[in-house]
Amino acid sequence: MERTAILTQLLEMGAAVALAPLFLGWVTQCRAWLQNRSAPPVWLPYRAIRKLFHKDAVLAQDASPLFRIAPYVVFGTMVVAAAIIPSMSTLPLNRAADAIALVGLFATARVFMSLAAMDVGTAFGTFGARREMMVGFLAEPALLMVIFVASLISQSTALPVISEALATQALGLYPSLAFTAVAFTLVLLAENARIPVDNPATHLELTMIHEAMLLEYSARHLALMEWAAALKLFNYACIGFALFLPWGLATGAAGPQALALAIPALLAKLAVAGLGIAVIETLSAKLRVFRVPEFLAAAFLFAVLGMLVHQLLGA
Amino acid sequence: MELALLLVIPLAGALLLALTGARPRAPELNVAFSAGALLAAVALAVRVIAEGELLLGREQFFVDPFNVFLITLTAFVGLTTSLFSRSYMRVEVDHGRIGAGRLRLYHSMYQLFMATMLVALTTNNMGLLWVAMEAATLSTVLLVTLYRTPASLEAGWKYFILCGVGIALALFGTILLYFAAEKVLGAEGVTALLWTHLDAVKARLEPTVLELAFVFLLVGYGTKAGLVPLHNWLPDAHAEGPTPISAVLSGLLLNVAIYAVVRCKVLVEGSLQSSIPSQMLMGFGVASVVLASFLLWRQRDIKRLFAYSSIEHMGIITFAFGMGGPVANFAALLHMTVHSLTKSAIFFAVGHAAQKAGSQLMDDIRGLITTSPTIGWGLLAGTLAILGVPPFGVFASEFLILTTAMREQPWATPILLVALGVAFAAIFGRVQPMVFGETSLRRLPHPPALLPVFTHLGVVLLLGLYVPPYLADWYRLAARLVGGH
Amino acid sequence: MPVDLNAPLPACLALIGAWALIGAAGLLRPSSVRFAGRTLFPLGAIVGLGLAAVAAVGLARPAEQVVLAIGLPDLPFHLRRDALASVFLVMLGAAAAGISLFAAGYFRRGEGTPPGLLCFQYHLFLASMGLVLLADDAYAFMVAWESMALASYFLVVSQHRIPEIRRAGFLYFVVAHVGAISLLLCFGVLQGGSWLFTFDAMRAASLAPGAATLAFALALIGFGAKAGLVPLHVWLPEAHPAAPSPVSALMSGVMLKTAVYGTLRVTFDLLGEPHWSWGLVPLAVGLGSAFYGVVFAAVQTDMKRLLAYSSVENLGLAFAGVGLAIVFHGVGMRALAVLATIAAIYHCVNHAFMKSLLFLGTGAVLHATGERNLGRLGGLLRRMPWTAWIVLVGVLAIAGLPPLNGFVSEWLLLQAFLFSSEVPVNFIDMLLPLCAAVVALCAALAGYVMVKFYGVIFLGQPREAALARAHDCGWLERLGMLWLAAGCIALGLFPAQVVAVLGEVAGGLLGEVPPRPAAPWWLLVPLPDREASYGPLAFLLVAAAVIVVTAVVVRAVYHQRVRRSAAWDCGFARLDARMQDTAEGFGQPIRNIFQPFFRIQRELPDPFDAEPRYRVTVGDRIWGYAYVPLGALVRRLADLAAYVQRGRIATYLLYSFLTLLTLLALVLWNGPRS
Amino acid sequence: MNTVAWDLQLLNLFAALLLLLSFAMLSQRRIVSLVNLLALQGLMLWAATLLLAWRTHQGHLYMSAALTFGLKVVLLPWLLHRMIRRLKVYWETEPVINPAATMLVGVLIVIFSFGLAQPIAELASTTTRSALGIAVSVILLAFLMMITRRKALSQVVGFLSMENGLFFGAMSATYGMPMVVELGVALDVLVAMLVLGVFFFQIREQFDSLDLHHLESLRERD
Repeated sequence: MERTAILTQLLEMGAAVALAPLFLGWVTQCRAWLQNRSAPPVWLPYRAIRKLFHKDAVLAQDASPLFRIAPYVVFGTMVVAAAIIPSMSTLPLNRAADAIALVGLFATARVFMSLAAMDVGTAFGTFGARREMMVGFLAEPALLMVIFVASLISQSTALPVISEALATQALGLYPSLAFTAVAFTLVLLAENARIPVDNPATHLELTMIHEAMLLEYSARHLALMEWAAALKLFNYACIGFALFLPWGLATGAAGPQALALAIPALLAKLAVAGLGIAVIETLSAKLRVFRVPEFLAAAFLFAVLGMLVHQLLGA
Repeated sequence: MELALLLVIPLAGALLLALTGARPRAPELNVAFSAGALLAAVALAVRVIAEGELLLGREQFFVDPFNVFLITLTAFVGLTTSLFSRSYMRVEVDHGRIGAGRLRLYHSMYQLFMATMLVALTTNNMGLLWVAMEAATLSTVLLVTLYRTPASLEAGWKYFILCGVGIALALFGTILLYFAAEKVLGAEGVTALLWTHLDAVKARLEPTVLELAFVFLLVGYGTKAGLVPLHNWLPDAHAEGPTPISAVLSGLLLNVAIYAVVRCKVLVEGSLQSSIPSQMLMGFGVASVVLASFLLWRQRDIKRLFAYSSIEHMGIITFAFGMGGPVANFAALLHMTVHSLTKSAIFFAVGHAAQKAGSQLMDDIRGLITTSPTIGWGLLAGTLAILGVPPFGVFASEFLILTTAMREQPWATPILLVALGVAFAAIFGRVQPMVFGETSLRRLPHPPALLPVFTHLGVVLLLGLYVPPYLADWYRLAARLVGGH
Repeated sequence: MPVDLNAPLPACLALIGAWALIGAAGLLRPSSVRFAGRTLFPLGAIVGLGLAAVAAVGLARPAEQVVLAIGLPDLPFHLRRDALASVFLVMLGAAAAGISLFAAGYFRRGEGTPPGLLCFQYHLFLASMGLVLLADDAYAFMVAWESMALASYFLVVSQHRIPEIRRAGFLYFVVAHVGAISLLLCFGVLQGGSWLFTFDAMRAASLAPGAATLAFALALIGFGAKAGLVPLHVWLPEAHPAAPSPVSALMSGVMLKTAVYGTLRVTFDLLGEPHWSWGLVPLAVGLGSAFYGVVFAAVQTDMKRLLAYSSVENLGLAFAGVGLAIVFHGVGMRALAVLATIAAIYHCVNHAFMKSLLFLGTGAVLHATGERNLGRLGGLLRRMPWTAWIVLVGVLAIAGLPPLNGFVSEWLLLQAFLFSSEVPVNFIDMLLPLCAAVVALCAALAGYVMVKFYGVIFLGQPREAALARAHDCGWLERLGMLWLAAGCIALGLFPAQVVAVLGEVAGGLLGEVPPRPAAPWWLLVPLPDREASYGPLAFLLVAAAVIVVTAVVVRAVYHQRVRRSAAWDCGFARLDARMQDTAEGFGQPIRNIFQPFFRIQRELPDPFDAEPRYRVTVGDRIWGYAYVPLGALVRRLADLAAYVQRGRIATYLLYSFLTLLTLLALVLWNGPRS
Repeated sequence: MNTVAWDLQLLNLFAALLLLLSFAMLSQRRIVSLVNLLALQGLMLWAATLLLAWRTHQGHLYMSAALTFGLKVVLLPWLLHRMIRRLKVYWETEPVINPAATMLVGVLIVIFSFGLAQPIAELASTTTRSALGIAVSVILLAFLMMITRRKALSQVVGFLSMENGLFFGAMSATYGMPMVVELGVALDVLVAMLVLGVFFFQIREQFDSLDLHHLESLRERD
């Protein structure tokens, strides 16, 4: 592979890792504004991560090596996911994994996080792991149906090919894509522990899912876990852009000036998405845990409707 | 000369054992006589294979590949049963269930019973065949009531009355046969009842008379073979008598009865164009298999369970002979052999197991494998063999019968398979807790004789995997003799 | 003896014979653990490896036949090795090698049948499975098929002192026998009228559509009973936990796959042109079994029952793949049919390695702790590190996580489902993509089940004090598990090569060898004209690189200071092991969401209980709806039939009297013959 | 037209009497008179055989007549009477279950037997072919008697009456069976009687009554 491809690959991975906490900060800031609170600075997550890296790591007595490896594995998988998702341009590594492999990757991260949570053997860890897996196994089929609908339209499951096909499609109202977009947003909210499914800010034992798993972590492991969570949100956003806002992606052959154009496009899309997420979070309240299956069943239903509409109306 | 030897040895044995039956060496004598009979039978078989059919004793005795294989089988099982009865009776005498007088009666009747069966198999004269069958019934009645318990008395009475009536009807069938034969063969008396003559001239016999004769003969000898509507005596008789007798009854006497039915079918089929005899046989066969397999579910006595299993297998054999044709006949003969070998092996193991537990109720027999592995494994292997589980020979013959049935009588195959499945669940469900699990059985005073069990199962396993060529030709020859379309 | 490589069938037969001989050798000294354990089982493992190697060589060779002397006089045993049989032989050999190695260290004195007898039954089981894959006529197939069932039955009831194990053995053998009966009927229909029961005759016979459908239905029932498809699955969760772990590994790993082999053989080889509508039945039943199996696996509290239900799920997915292949084949989309068949066979091979590894893991745990109930395990990662880490590979594989092999077969299956929308039959082209959602749901739930399995057993605090004395397994057992884990990793990282080989096999079976896609060796592209690809090796390298870089950067830039302290207990001082999530707890969301599936009995403590206990038992509804009424029906019929035998001699005489009269009337009514 | 020879008329008379005796035995309650009727039946059989032997000048028929007389008229009834005395059942009576129905069934059986024997009779060359129908009905009536009886002894009498029917059938169809078979059958019947004797004493000893409802314990279902 020629050097420029590797360069763009590394650039994009670096950009993703760097931009993720910013995106998270931006979402928290929008939320604060909407709830007319004084907003924390946008770069607050960066400072939090830097602070955590300096602290001494505190581990439980009988925490096993799995507990200490898990943060690195989760962070690693999220970075690889970022390397695969064409946030700015089609990347050489895209051929290595298509959308289904991506879902598998997220599943790996989720499994490792759950196992680590169960390792210490406290009530909260196992509690969180159980709920995370429940949300996981309900969200995955919906996500796969979303990808299916997209691949039905573009005859392939590789993300760059899908986004390119959708980008070059004649502009127009596509109900199937609309339904799938709704489904995807619901899945995004569930997977990233946003408000309707789980409140990212809370540490209330009974309701937290994602936070429960990080309870035992401290210092650099917690930093990595937080960073990975931010990166996950960023990845999901990028998948959303690739499927539903495919314009502004530098296709492989376009060269450096297309890349220059792609960065502001990505930032703009991120801003819009962040605002969107904040609006949804302020408007909805957190569901009881056993309402989550209906929430995700709704997501699955939307995806299936999208597919049926595509099959029947061909749109 | 071998035939004379074959018939004289058991008779002489019966007489000698009548006098010395109670002495300590009597069981060995019994074994010796049975061994002698087996040697004579093997010699006769070799001669028949070499020279083909034999007409001996002024045409009164006729030996062809069909009945010589049954004779060898009878003599072989007779020998192994006498071996088994040697140790079984020693334990029974120790337990005080049998006195010296009855032991003498047992040994002499045993040899007499072997003699009557061998005569029935070798005779050419249908009348003599009837007399031999009646004599066989008489000798076994005394054996069934050996223990003098109320149950054995009742079993003996029912056995005697039902089989007596059955055999009487068979006599009337023979009379009608004689009547039809006399019209064609002239009335100078003796040759009219000889099977060889009847076989030669069967095309010209009067169809209506033959049909009626076949009905009487079928109901008569069918009662002896335990076919369903006429089977009621069989479970009681096979369960109440001493186990060696149950083994010989289930293993051999049923075969002789089926042999007689087949002899008559050959004659009747020759003269009739209609297939009524085969349909009757098939009807009896399917009815026996279905009813016996459902009756298996309620059994609590181990020997009654395997008696019903005998009814079921007799049903399969009758159904196969009913279908006729070379493959079905071959399979029926194979099934006869493996069934008598397996069933007698099972009764050997059951005998020892019942003695160990002191009762024939299956709930009292538990954990055989833990106390005496040989009996336990013997019973389990025998049960698996009788249920038609593949490596054993019973599956080979059932495979042939069922596949032939699929071609000629497709209606019968699902019924048979469902019945076989029900029987499988019933028998295996009862034998498994007996063989496995915790145990409370006490040891036997004398070591059990397990050589017969494993020789039988070894032969059945061999027949399942590899039917030696000369045996295969022997069966094919017999199958062609039994004929049918 | 010189093994000439272009005709490996005699070599395969020799190796299968070697297995039987090893088994027989076991009988010489039945009670000595050293003889059976140290010499015979390792020997069996080597023979297994040999068989895998020879069969692998045979993959590329053309099919060959041999007729043995044994069998029925006019139907001797015909044996045939073709590509399909070779693939399954490779699977059998490789899995058996690992499992036998594990078994060498696993069997100890005093547990059920003496080791020598166990070795005999074990190797007879292996030999009969080998024969099933090679059989080429109905009689040989049936003999091998039921000998396989018989040998495995003896292995299942090896600890026959426990009543549940006897009941499980009985149930297993009866269902196996019912399956065999329907197979016998299927062969009867299949021979079509040529009345030769060799498979060649069946291939030549052209059946009427009705007969072919009947044959397919009977074959599906027969093989479904062995594979544990839903209505006939009740024996599987009873029999597998009852068997000793290496045996349940062999049964789950390899024996269930003979059913998939049989279905493929009957549908594509013997029947030749299956109608597309046939495919819908295995597809629907397969997906139903997959969903049913995984949902029940999630609520189990016994680790081996959990794995047994997981086998039901995986076999369901395999049959769904086969069903899809039949649908594609029927409508003429041959390339996609090959893809679906590849997915099904690949899933069987994967499952053989993954599930065997997990069952061996439970075996090691069972020997270390003597406990099977998940409620009394926990925290074994610290005491049994070797077992825990190797089993982790199996857990990740079966949960379908990318770099490992479980993901590859699911990926292929989903790709196949993706194209199912192009099936030119209306309604079906919409329903099939929905099936993809069910496959995805099952895969996700499998992840849930495996997290529960691994988390409750190996992670967290030990729930019983006795677990502190648990010791890791011997080196032989580790070697066996390592071999299987290596198999999982290899199958996961080099899918392109495996799919190429399976392509030839499936192509040979379906009559169309797929063109090799032009892709680098490390990339798996299912169909040349489609833009989907998956390169696990690159994937793994990049991930490893990133993880190493992060670790190095974090350690280099920041300090490595670590301090140990008590786990966070929210201020509530007495945090003990019982506060962890129990197996029932972990299954609670599934019980709650999929309520109608289960027959739940709750035992709630009442306030006056001295020692209150909360117990919930989850039953199988199908047992109540199908099997209990069936048993009752047979018992009622038996009671009805018993009226015939009421003891009065007069009634018996009446029976024979009436039989005589009816027969005479029958003869008279037919009128005199001319 | 039927100036049938006088001996044929006599033969038909004996056959008719044989049928009448069967009906009588069907409804007889006292066991002792039952045995006497059996002896009478044997006598009729002997007379018919003797007449037939004289008419057809067949040597072996004389032998068969002598055998029948010795066995069926003298020995068997004597044995039965001795047993009745030893078992002290001399005065025992046995209620016949609704005699009217049994009679009706008996008549139907006779009609059925004649219908059955019709085609055979036309083919028979023997003079007494018409008696074949009677032989079949005697057999079936004896069968019916065994079914309706509740006592062991009367069941045996039914069995012997069936034997008489068989012999009469042989006589009328084919002038008797070959001598070796007749001897065999006679020997079997004699041995059967001895065995039954042993049975009676054992049953009496076990159940101190010959009633058959004691012998109903071996059953699947009550």
